[in-house]
Amino acid sequence: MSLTYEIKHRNMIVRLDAEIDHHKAEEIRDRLDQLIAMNSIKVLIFDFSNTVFMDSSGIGVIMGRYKKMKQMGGDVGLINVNSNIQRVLKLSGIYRLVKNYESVQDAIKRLV
Amino acid sequence: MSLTYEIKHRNMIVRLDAEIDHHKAEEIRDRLDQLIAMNSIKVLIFDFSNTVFMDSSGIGVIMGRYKKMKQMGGDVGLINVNSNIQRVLKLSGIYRLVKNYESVQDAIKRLV
Amino acid sequence: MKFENEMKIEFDSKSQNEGFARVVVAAFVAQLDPTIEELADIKTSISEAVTNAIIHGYEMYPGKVYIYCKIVDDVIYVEIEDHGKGISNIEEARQPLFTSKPNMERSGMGFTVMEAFMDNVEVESVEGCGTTVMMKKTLLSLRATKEEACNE
Amino acid sequence: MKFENEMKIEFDSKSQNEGFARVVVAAFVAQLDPTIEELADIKTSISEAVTNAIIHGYEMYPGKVYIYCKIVDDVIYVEIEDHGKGISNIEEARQPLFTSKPNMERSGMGFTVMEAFMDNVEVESVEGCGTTVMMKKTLLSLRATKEEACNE
Ligand SMILES: Nc1ncnc2c1ncn2[C@@H]1O[C@H](COP(=O)(O)OP(=O)(O)O)[C@@H](O)[C@H]1O
Ligand SMILES: Nc1ncnc2c1ncn2[C@@H]1O[C@H](COP(=O)(O)OP(=O)(O)O)[C@@H](O)[C@H]1O
Repeated sequence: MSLTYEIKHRNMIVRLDAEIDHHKAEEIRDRLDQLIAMNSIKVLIFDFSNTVFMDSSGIGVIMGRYKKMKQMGGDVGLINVNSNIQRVLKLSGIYRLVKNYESVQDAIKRLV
Repeated sequence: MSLTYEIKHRNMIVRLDAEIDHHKAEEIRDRLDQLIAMNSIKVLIFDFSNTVFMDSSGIGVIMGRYKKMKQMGGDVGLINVNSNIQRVLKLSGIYRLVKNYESVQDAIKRLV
Repeated sequence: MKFENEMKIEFDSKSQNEGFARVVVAAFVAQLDPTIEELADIKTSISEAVTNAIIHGYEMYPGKVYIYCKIVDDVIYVEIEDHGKGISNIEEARQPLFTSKPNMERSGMGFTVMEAFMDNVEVESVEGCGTTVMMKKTLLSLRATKEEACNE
Repeated sequence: MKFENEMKIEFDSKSQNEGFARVVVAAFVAQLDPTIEELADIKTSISEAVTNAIIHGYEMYPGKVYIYCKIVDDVIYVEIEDHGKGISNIEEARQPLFTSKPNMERSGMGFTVMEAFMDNVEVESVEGCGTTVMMKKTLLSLRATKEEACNE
């Protein structure tokens, strides 16, 4: 897994793997849930700048984190989503709940 | 085919394809023989700087051109051969006949 | 003359083979020079169908996933087959957001993705015997290039 | 626990599939994290055997080439099979520089390359029925990594 993250004031920015499929999704989910719990994260930003491939397993990961964060009064945002991945996300209707942002700053400003 | 070439005073430098296998070899051979005949080439330099893969089909291409050029009083040299391709060439004993050179200038100086 | 090529591949129902399956189909389709978007559509659809075979078809049991791929001119035809547990209600399964595994965080969007990204998707399934997903896509990029060549 | 994975692939005896075969095996072997040199060895050997199946096994006739690939821990096992014309004298065929197609500019180095780049190469052939080349290679890179991990 090549997931890297950065935490600032309970905001976590996670740079995801190059390919997100079912095989990777399980690892990503477990790692994220651990990081969220350990650091009492309030805002989770998924950074797709390294990600070239994502199938519907990725929707599951984002939705799952969204529900979790909302329950705890937190929120979720996305940055650097390429057009192919946007097409997958659009199909699912997830954009009604979770949005793309211009930058980390932009996301944090609007979500916190 | 991505073969490109440059001709100066009957010396021809041919930059070969990224992958040289039997599929590509036939095209490369035909193209080279056409270029050699059309331009009365004396020295043929194979430039492997773009080439990441070569199997024994490439040995056949080089040997075939070597024989042809020698018959016409010409010669053949190699430049920018990566280590994996060198290992293939070494096995065949072709280095007794055709050599690697440091640069185009070096090859032309020694072969003309 | 018709351009034709076909291949078959068979591999273990292990999740690490999902990425492998995508690479294989992408490499086979590469001979048609698809656009990046067309290639992404095909890879995503393959990924959905192969994942389904592994997690729904075989669940935790080991089995084989079969892919048959055929190119005829600018049309790509792909079949993904498993000999797993099968689908009892195909119509329901194809509904957006329907999933039998919400606890695994499946989104229920697999069939919807295939339908959106391929021109045609058919599903054949027999309970207890397995499932075959058949997909077709015409590469418009190739057709466009050919027409350009003709017009020149 | 043993790490195991296997796959089979079958494709038309067309020369454009030589590159495809290399990509497939390389993608399958990638799960073992081979070095660049190990990967080059395997790709080159696959290329030799697949080319032989196409040009010697089937000559100009259409046929199918079969690759079976198995990984057990750090050992890669590959079989390349054709149902072509077969080899009458295997010992002679394996000699360096021996080729039955010098006019096609074959170098006769195919088997020599496979033997140099893989740990073990076996050839089974029945005239009129076809040929199977079986190759094995242990990835030392992986063994080294494991030993390092143990020593830490
Ligand atoms: N190969 C298969 N074998 C058995 N059941 C399947 C198969 N493919 C799909 N299904 C069923 O169809 C449902 C919907 O599939 P899909 O749209 O891909 O969503 P998801 O995979 O997210 O559940 C699955 O939850 C499963 O019940
Ligand atoms: N799959 C095969 N079917 C039939 N004959 C084969 C096959 N593979 C190899 N041979 C025979 O063995 C010879 C030597 O093969 P090889 O060492 O690969 O050299 P090359 O392919 O350059 O001829 C070939 O020329 C051919 O006569």
